[in-house]
Amino acid sequence: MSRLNIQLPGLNLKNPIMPASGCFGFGREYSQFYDLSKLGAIMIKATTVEPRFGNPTPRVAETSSGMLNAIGLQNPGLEKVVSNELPWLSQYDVPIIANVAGSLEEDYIEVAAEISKASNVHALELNISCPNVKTGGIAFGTIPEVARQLTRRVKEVSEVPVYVKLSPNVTNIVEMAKAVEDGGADGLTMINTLVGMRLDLKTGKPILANRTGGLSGPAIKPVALRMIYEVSQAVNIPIIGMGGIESAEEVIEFFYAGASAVAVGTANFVDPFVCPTIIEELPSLLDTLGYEHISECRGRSWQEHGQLAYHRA
Amino acid sequence: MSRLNIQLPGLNLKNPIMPASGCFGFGREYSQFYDLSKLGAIMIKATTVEPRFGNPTPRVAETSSGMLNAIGLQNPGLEKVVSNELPWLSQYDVPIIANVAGSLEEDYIEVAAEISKASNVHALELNISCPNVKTGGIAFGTIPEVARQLTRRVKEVSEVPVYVKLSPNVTNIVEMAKAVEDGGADGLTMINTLVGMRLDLKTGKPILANRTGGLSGPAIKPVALRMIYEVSQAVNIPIIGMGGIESAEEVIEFFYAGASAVAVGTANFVDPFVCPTIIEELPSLLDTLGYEHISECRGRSWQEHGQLAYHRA
Amino acid sequence: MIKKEICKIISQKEIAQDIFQLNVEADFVNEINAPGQFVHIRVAKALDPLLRRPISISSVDKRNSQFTMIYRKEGKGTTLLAEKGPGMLLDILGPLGNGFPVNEVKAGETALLVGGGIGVPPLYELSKQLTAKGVKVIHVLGFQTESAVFYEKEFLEYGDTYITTVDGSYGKKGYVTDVIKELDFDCLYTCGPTPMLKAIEKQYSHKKVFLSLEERMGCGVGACFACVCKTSNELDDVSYKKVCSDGPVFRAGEVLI
Amino acid sequence: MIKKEICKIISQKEIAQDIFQLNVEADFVNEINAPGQFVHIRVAKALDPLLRRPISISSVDKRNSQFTMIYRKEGKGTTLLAEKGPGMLLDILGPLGNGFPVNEVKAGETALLVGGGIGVPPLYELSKQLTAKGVKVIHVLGFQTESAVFYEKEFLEYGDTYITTVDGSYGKKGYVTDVIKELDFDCLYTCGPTPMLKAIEKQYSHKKVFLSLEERMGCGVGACFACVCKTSNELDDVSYKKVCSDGPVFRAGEVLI
Ligand SMILES: Cc1cc2nc3c(=O)[nH]c(=O)nc-3n(C[C@H](O)[C@H](O)[C@H](O)COP(=O)(O)OP(=O)(O)OC[C@H]3O[C@@H](n4cnc5c(N)ncnc54)[C@H](O)[C@@H]3O)c2cc1C
Ligand SMILES: Cc1cc2nc3c(=O)[nH]c(=O)nc-3n(C[C@H](O)[C@H](O)[C@H](O)COP(=O)(O)OP(=O)(O)OC[C@H]3O[C@@H](n4cnc5c(N)ncnc54)[C@H](O)[C@@H]3O)c2cc1C
Ligand SMILES: Cc1cc2nc3c(=O)[nH]c(=O)nc-3n(C[C@H](O)[C@H](O)[C@H](O)COP(=O)(O)O)c2cc1C
Ligand SMILES: Cc1cc2nc3c(=O)[nH]c(=O)nc-3n(C[C@H](O)[C@H](O)[C@H](O)COP(=O)(O)O)c2cc1C
Ligand code: FES
Ligand code: FES
Repeated sequence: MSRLNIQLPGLNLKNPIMPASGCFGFGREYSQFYDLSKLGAIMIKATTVEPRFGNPTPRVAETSSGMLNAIGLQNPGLEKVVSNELPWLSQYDVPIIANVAGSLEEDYIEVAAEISKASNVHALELNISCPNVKTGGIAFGTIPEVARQLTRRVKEVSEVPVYVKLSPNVTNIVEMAKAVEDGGADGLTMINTLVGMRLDLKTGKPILANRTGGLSGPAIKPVALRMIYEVSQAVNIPIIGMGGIESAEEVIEFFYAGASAVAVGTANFVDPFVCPTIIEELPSLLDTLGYEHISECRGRSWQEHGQLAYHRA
Repeated sequence: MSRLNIQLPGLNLKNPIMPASGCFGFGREYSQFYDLSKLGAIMIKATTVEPRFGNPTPRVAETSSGMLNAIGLQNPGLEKVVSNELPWLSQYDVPIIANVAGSLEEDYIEVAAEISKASNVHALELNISCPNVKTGGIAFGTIPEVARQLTRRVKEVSEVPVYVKLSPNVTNIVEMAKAVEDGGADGLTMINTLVGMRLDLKTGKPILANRTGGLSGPAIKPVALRMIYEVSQAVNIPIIGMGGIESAEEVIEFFYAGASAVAVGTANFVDPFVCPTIIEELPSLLDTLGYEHISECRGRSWQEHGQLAYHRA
Repeated sequence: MIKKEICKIISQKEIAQDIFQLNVEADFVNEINAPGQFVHIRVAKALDPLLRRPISISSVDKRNSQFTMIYRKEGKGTTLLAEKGPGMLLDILGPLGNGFPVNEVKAGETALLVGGGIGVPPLYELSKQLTAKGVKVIHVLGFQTESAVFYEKEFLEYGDTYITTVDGSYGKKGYVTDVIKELDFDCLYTCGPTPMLKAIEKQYSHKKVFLSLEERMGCGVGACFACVCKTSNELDDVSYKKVCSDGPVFRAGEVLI
Repeated sequence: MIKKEICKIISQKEIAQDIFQLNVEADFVNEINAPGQFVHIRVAKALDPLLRRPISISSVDKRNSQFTMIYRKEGKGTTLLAEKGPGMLLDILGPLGNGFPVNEVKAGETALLVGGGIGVPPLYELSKQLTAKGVKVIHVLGFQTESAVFYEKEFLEYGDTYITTVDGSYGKKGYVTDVIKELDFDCLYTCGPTPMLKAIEKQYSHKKVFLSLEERMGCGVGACFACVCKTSNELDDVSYKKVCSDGPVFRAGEVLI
């Protein structure tokens, strides 16, 4: 449908809907439910240099309209992702955004250099914001100068555009966004999870073995929208928005706030068909609201005509 | 019930349940429903030097398991609170915690000095974290040095213990907590609301006239618990916990995390009887869980015997 | 006295497109003291949707301890409400607010009741009570389109009833304000969308007019300051009224709309 | 093939204290390929509670396209589930996972089925299928107390059935492990609390044992890595199995429990 296509650095999206990293594995499971080529893109699970088992279980806990996770970046490691997962995904006509994680700057650089060579990887998503890894991770996501430098170094080695995933656990999200823009980021993805916790009523101890975890789902949507609203007015690079999206209406809400595309995370667990359903429902919603193309919705909350140059395909 | 009494600086609480500031006005409305003397304490609406009308409407918007508000500290002003509201409240056997707000340091000092003289005001709650006022407010709550100094100045003039209300919209909540402890705070109250936003599907504009607002309710509970968990291990002053509480079970969860008392905000709107209901249900819940006194629950998430000296009456 | 009560649903039916009539049993019907009061409904036991929904009381049957509401299925909350059936329980807070003052018009005088869309329901009980007092009642009810029209027959029982639709598919094409220009009355009561209320207030600044306002609510009982509006008759700019507890009905000119 | 289906509730009843038997109609019953598979249920349309609840399939009626679940009303989700009645619709994802391998035991051999509490239900369909194959089946079912006991009669139809209760209020006082010591078998199938599974695995390391595990789940289909456990037969420490898609049934020794 030509009413949904969006052009972003490195990404020629047939529609602006993609599953969020960590909520869709490497696509195999959801390929049982529908043709992955329907998706605008796929953000695959974080990849690190070495295989990781991640944190002990329990790794998830439910909260009101949300969930906590502390998976701990479990993944088969760079080599296997490149040799098994990406080739498997290449049977689908869908651009891959590779989520890159690590503990040290060198880890990020190694993964970025290597994974960006895969032919179906059209962009990287630099995960400087995972709250569930002990070293590195979170600091990269909260100190502007560190984030700027990491972005710059990764840009130097990446063969595809680099999006940086911002953590919402900061006092000043605009400052972080500007720092990574300054570091050369081609785009932003936001938000990652809020750090949260649940306690077990019987034992008094945290439900998650990792104690704290990342809060995702509808509960965090208002925070995501506010941050995208602030950041989209302050930077000149596009934002892929996420945080609690589970319907076509919410996609529009994220566009209004300033997003140029969106990712759907937790909602996949609630409804495995959520992405294709949203994609199907968007055109008639655009009709109802009186828009020709979804890009017309972008940034409406803060400007009359929320359409930027890089927008329309 | 002697199983629920808690002793905190300035506060001899018959039970650790109190309505949160801004969610209970000055008590008049809820006095239609039950005897306010049942409550452990009452945190009254923020008071500023001058009367304030607050923000334009709409001032509230619903979110999944939460709500946004941008009331803007509407209140009748210091003089009327001292001459009308506090005397009216004095008919009840319940300690009042006066929420003190302002734009400038001098405002806080003026309100604190005056309101702390009222005989039923047993403690102040320094609101350095309201996200809905344009000047001052939020900065006090995000810069440790500013918060420390404000706390110190207010302590100098207050005739009752001073609790400082922390904002969750910071990168490092422990640093903020330590700063105000260092400034002489007698206790902490946390958390205030997370800054969030909702957009109107039809207009594309923010639902709240103030654009952004404070997110409260069950949605934010995991964030509140995590922050209380972190802060309670790092400071030596007690914490009155809040954020999404709506049942006796959750009161226990907040104690486990490290709170010494709790406040209930948004849930009053959902069920006007929520506070007395929780107070009634706590003893049998303590039975089920095998505790003699609620103070035994405190800090269980991080220590075997979560009981500190100031705890038991 | 406001009560929180778990009420039994007696019946629910769709009386026009997406318009539902819901009949419940509640002890607190005895506390209802004026047409135009409302209730605050918790539509789900779980925590989403979280807030209560304000809905007007559209008619009262004190003998059977029942009252009726009419609402439009619109968003999350009313959609869930529309799924409930007879026998199911509903957590309701009420009666809330101050309704239309029936005593502002005397027997033999004429009252004009002007409703727009989902503002129509509270006028029904008002019409009943005014008629019972011997007041002559005229209704002017505006809707979007034919499929949205409801209660024409019911209102006709109590007095002349003019229907307008925006698209002209039923009754007179246009707005209620087009019709009321031609009518004479001693007192006007109205409930509906804000632009309609504004137009009426402006048109009849010299007349006795009562308006029922809508505002997004938190508590519904006056505690949270969500629903305030500025008063217009004061010199300072901090005076206010709360729609939930001072209203929802105000005398025209009392507050800024 | 996993399906997401809106299923109609045929019946629901409380068969022991807080234990509910829920019978639904679903096209996907044809896809169920082994006892011990489970489904993932969305208990509310609204967003709280958010996540689906995993519940085992306890028996299947392919002819009528129905299946049965038995669950304990415990927290938020199962409490809402317990309120549903016949005719209501339920959003179910299933069938999920890999069940008990019925072919690991031959006609004439003896299978021991050991269930603890709410781990008992999936053994019922297993017992039916083993019996149909000519396998001799013995059941050992452990419960907390008399009021929690369910399905004794149903299991008795297929073979000897020993009941234990922790407090001795019914059957033999103690744990299932006390009873199974005395019994002889060719293959053991078990489902229940982790300590029970651990004890059995340890006791019968030389025997053919299949265990059904429980773990907190996100997606239920293998995508989120919430439910992993380490495999025990590998040298590295990054190998894993997912309870939802590789399990929930594993051969004893296959994974670390
Ligand atoms: C005093 C009063 C009386 C009312 N009486 C009636 C009536 O008799 N019949 C009827 O159909 N409607 C009435 N309304 C409007 C009704 O409250 C809203 O249509 C309803 O709350 C929408 O809820 P939702 O879940 O469908 O929408 P959602 O969009 O899911 O609601 C989200 C939030 O916004 C609030 N909200 C949305 N629209 C309105 C609105 N128009 N007014 C106030 N809050 C709103 C909701 O209460 C909720 O908190 C009345 C409103 C007020 C203030
Ligand atoms: C493969 C599998 C099969 C199961 N089969 C059955 C069955 O046949 N009958 C039955 O009564 N129970 C069964 N359970 C356990 C059942 O899933 C939980 O009792 C149920 O999820 C509790 O939900 P709640 O809303 O009552 O509790 P809540 O405390 O509200 O649940 C909060 C969250 O924790 C999860 N959770 C809580 N307890 C468990 C648990 N024991 N296992 C996994 N997740 C849990 C919930 O799914 C939810 O995400 C099974 C679990 C698994 C993994
Ligand atoms: C189970 C789970 C695993 C996740 N793993 C990752 C990850 O590996 N890398 C990453 O950048 N984000 C990860 N996230 C965060 C999501 O990509 C997304 O930013 C977040 O969940 C907010 O979106 P949502 O509310 O739609 O889920 C994970 C989230 C969940 C729930
Ligand atoms: C409508 C509303 C008004 C509030 N006003 C104030 C206020 O005046 N001062 C203040 O310190 N906090 C105020 N708060 C924050 C609450 O006191 C509380 O910190 C927050 O809502 C989290 O608790 P909850 O989730 O139980 O509501 C307000 C919250 C709400 C919802
Ligand atoms: S809705 Fe809370 S004051 Fe009116
Ligand atoms: S529950 Fe998601 S992988 Fe098993």
